[in-house]
Amino acid sequence: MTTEEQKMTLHHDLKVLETESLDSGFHWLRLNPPSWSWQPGQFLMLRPREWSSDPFLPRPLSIADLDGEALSLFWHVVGKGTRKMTHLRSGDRVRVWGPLGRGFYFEPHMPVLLLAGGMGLAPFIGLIRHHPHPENLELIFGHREDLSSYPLAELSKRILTWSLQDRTPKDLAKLEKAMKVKIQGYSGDGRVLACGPRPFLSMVSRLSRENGARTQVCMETPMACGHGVCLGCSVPGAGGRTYQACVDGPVFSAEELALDQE
Amino acid sequence: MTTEEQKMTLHHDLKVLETESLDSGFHWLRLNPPSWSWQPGQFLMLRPREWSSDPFLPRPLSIADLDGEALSLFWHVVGKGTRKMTHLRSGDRVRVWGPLGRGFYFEPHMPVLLLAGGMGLAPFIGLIRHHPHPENLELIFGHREDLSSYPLAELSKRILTWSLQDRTPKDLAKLEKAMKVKIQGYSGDGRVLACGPRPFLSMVSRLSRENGARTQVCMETPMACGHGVCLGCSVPGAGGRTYQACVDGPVFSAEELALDQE
Amino acid sequence: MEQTVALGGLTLKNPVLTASGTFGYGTEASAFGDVRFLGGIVVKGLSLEARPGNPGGRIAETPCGMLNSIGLENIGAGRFVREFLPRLPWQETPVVANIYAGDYDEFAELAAYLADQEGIAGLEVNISCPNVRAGGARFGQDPDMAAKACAAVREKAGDKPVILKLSPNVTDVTEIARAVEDAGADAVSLINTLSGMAVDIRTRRPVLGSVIGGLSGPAIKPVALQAVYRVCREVNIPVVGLGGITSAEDALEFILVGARAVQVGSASFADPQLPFSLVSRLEELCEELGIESWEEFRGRIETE
Amino acid sequence: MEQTVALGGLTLKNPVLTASGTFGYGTEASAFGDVRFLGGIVVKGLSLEARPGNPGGRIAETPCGMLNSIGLENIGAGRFVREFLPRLPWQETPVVANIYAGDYDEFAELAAYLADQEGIAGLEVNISCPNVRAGGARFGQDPDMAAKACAAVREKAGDKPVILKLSPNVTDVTEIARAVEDAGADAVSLINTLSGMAVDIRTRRPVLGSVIGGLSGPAIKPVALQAVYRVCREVNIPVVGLGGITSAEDALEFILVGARAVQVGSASFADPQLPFSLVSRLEELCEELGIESWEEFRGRIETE
Ligand SMILES: Cc1cc2nc3c(=O)[nH]c(=O)nc-3n(C[C@H](O)[C@H](O)[C@H](O)COP(=O)(O)OP(=O)(O)OC[C@H]3O[C@@H](n4cnc5c(N)ncnc54)[C@H](O)[C@@H]3O)c2cc1C
Ligand SMILES: Cc1cc2nc3c(=O)[nH]c(=O)nc-3n(C[C@H](O)[C@H](O)[C@H](O)COP(=O)(O)OP(=O)(O)OC[C@H]3O[C@@H](n4cnc5c(N)ncnc54)[C@H](O)[C@@H]3O)c2cc1C
Ligand SMILES: Cc1cc2nc3c(=O)[nH]c(=O)nc-3n(C[C@H](O)[C@H](O)[C@H](O)COP(=O)(O)O)c2cc1C
Ligand SMILES: Cc1cc2nc3c(=O)[nH]c(=O)nc-3n(C[C@H](O)[C@H](O)[C@H](O)COP(=O)(O)O)c2cc1C
Ligand code: FES
Ligand code: FES
Repeated sequence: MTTEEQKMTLHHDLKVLETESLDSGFHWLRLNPPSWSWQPGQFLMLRPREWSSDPFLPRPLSIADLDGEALSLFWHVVGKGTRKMTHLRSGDRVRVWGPLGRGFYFEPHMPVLLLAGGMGLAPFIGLIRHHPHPENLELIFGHREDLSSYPLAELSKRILTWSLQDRTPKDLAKLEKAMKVKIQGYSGDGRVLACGPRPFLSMVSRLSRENGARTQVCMETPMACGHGVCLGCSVPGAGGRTYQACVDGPVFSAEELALDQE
Repeated sequence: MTTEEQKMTLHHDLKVLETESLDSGFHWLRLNPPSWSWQPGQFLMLRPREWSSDPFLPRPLSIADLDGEALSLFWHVVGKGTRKMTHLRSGDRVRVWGPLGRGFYFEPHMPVLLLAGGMGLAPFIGLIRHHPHPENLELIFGHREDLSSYPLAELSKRILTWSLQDRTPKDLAKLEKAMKVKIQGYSGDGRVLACGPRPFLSMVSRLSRENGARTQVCMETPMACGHGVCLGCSVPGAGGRTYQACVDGPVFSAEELALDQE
Repeated sequence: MEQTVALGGLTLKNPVLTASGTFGYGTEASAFGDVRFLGGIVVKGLSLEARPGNPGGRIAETPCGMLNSIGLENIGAGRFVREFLPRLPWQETPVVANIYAGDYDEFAELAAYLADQEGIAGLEVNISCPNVRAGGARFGQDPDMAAKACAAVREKAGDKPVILKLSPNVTDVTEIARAVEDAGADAVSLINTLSGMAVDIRTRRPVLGSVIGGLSGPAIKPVALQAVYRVCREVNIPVVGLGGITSAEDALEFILVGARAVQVGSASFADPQLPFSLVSRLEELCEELGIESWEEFRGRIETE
Repeated sequence: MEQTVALGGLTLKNPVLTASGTFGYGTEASAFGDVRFLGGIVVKGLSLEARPGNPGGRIAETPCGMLNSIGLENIGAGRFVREFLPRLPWQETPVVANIYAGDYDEFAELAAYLADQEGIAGLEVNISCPNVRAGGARFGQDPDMAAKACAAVREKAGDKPVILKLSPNVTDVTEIARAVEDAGADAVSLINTLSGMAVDIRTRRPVLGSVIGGLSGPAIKPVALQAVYRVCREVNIPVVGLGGITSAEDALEFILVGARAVQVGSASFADPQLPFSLVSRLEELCEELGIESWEEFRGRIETE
């Protein structure tokens, strides 16, 4: 790819096709699709021009789905930026750059266990929708908010899903147990792909090590640049190494990191 | 008025009824009307909550009109804030506080000459629309932008108006001459009310002094607070005095100020 | 939660004060709220004589902030005491006089006059203004000068608390804080504005008549928090935190790093009800976060 | 208009450089633009040995800005020279190495090594980092230490220009600027970040692992402009202005107060094309404003 081509691929002013607000602060944004080739787990940076300088930084978001119809983003309102994003309306233009980072690695024929904690579901949506052999996929989904906020009904039609509420310590113990059993089941030829909050990924990493599973985790650290120039997104790797989540990740194999020791 | 009543009068979250964009950056905003008693020349401060902290300060705007139907604002895009205001859409809510400052003083029976330079037309719109004796009013309007950007056709139906393009030094000389003649005509029992850029007001002040007219000018200085607490809006008065445009004005009698010496 | 805080001999019903220069002489904002609900008010900086302030542009908006160069315009301490103080509910809400002067004697005279007024609860000494006699140096940028100004005021202030207002435009603000603590300050408040400038590339002129002015607003909050945090670890007198506070969350941030009370400054231009709404919002937020007392929360930032 | 500027022996095809720490090692942003069009690039701060940087949170967003505490993580000067420099178009665009060290000897050694590399056009000395041996003081906050660091680098830098990067966290930045000018600096660049802090009232912890970090972005532009303005009036060497530049208008503001060149820093996180688009936008804007040459515009702010 020449520099000129790359540039055209990365940086876009996209038109908002549709927005959708669900309960408890969940939102969908569908944008005019750029012609990217992408992997689930890759992300983009988004920054509407209307933000003036406050919020200052762009926001990293997983590519929830991308096909000929739309580039879809799915997010939960947690602060200033995600709240401002809910003001976008169809016809508006937003600036995005992507696809960024390393996505999940898997082959269509592999049995794959997906482990998602809350918004960690986002990168799996497109994966599930477009997987040529959905029978090879299975999802365990730990969630706090009401299930109806997530597109789970749709996903359950394509693959086997297990949803577990994750609000109390007791819930958590149940989730851990369920994951343990499943991870053991995928420890042979299978792959485990996980995305969710840091403690969730630590737990998954530990269970994977203990059960000899080949696991990849998607690390959502704060990011300023998203393309390797600021060194703000460091994650501690095994053996004292430091990785940059935005270019070395956000998806890492669990052994590369030291999460299970957290 | 008790403090509680004043508070309720001043500070409002108003719903946008309608927005209208004209050519060359002119905009109308019509808001759900608060029950203020107001004088033309008074203003309000406006700051939509969506602004985060950038732009930081509220924006002062003349009350262009206020009746049972709507509170109307009319502005020209000059910078960050006035540009952001164009993103408002009906149904949005904006925070305003007003009516602020001292408006124009006149009695319905007085012959009144209105002198407006560009956006200085704003405070005269409601005045003209609601004056019980429009035959007592006459307007000279100096403008740079196309006449169609201003609601002049409507105003000309009610009162006598003279429009003069004001783009070149030659235009300016013509405008000055026209104003001089008219100001002389109103120097007896009449009143002259002027609003426009500073050099325009200086010219009006000088012509008024030379011709003994009783003139009031509306001073649009940058303001941070709009209600007398920041001392940021000072205007130099006659005899070395300093006034605060937001509470002592924005309308001053021309003799109070030292504009004719600028 | 009980909101009362003690501040160098004063008792404030809550930790929310207004910042000097952003709340006039205390009466102007009455249409937006009732000052009796505030923890205290700090009025516009007063000098012995009235001052006209700076000519030319006095304010400029900047990203998330503003510059001002009011030039310490004020009506003079005497007129304030005669015309405004009687109209303020000083029996219910402490009124702190912010003061500045060109030399130590003037500071002493001003302090003596104001401390003598029943309605004045305390003095806040603005040492960020240029010291004319010492050729433009600023009291607040030199520990010895700061200490002398503090001592001059302290000596004449009787039983009224003296709060030294510190400038962030220094290499080490804790050095100045320690100097004024040693010189008898009952409290310090910080930060005053940062030195800043705005220019107009079309007219090729500075936006402010005074060329350089003071930067305030949310833009400076990180600098203010840092300064308050560091000073709180170095002095034993109470610290009043300010700089860019726009919400109850911001106020708690200052208290978390150690501030005893906070001041709301230029954010009240963006929302004139802010000082008032902050009082109730702060109480709610303490509830939400399960804060049980100021003692349990103040300064309890965990840095390990 | 002809955009070329001379900077301490270098010729830049335009006055737009990238700021250290916001453009990696120069190759990472190639998808957003072609560095050959830039006036120059300043790479991430290099030390003699690789450094791991700070643990914990490294960035925090603040109003119109951000805090960072990268802790000067870098791969070491040697690896930069071997792995990145050969991939940079240094024949067409000057590559300036930003350097820092813990003591004067280390500065000298680093300078000698880098100045020796053909592809390195000049050195920018970051004196805002803590000097470990002197117990946490910072070279950039003391005129003598700043001068010594400058002299140490200047002596070993051969014919390569040495730019001293100044910290705004001082009482008087012009004092430091004069000190390094006297010590042989070919230019100064300013400002580096302001000291700042962010805290989380829910976890009661600082957001940054290092507690205090450096504030950058539009929030600090007024402080930067003021510092550049003042330094330009006090020194005769060229000044590189930076701090919060987000547009060609901002760049011209720095040039109007006297800057020879400018650097684009954290604003390129918000828009990675910014350093590139600025170059053409600046040219257009000069046209629009009728600026005929840099000489006619630079420093021509009218303050009367
Ligand atoms: C690679 C990647 C993919 C992501 N994908 C999604 C997604 O598909 N859907 C979704 O809802 N969220 C996703 N996140 C998290 C999302 O970026 C944050 O929720 C968002 O940045 C919060 O911004 P805010 O302004 O609302 O919060 P604020 O707290 O106001 O943000 C302040 C700063 O912290 C950063 N920040 C705050 N929370 C997070 C977080 N959890 N992760 C990273 N940065 C954070 C912000 O980016 C900003 O710089 C992803 C994060 C990363 C790194
Ligand atoms: C009492 C009063 C009544 C006004 N009525 C109207 C009106 O009805 N219609 C209208 O179009 N304009 C009116 N103006 C001017 C209007 O306030 C400014 O055009 C507007 O504030 C510019 O904001 P900005 O963000 O677009 O410009 P920016 O240049 O980005 O603003 C930067 C800062 O300068 C201030 N500022 C810039 N230009 C002016 C100006 N001309 N007057 C005052 N402050 C300024 C802004 O408020 C802001 O604080 C009035 C001003 C005053 C004081
Ligand atoms: C318009 C204006 C006038 C001010 N006048 C004074 C003053 O007279 N005395 C003083 O000590 N501080 C003065 N200040 C500084 C504020 O009290 C406060 O320290 C500073 O603005 C930072 O707080 P903020 O960011 O909340 O505004 C003034 C600030 C502004 C914006
Ligand atoms: C993430 C980050 C890393 C930085 N690293 C360095 C550095 O290594 N050396 C240095 O001299 N300055 C460094 N800086 C400071 C910038 O070069 C610049 O001086 C500062 O950010 C102000 O400019 P800005 O507001 O345009 O970002 C860094 C800034 C940021 C935001
Ligand atoms: S986010 Fe900037 S290096 Fe990763
Ligand atoms: S605008 Fe604040 S005093 Fe007039």
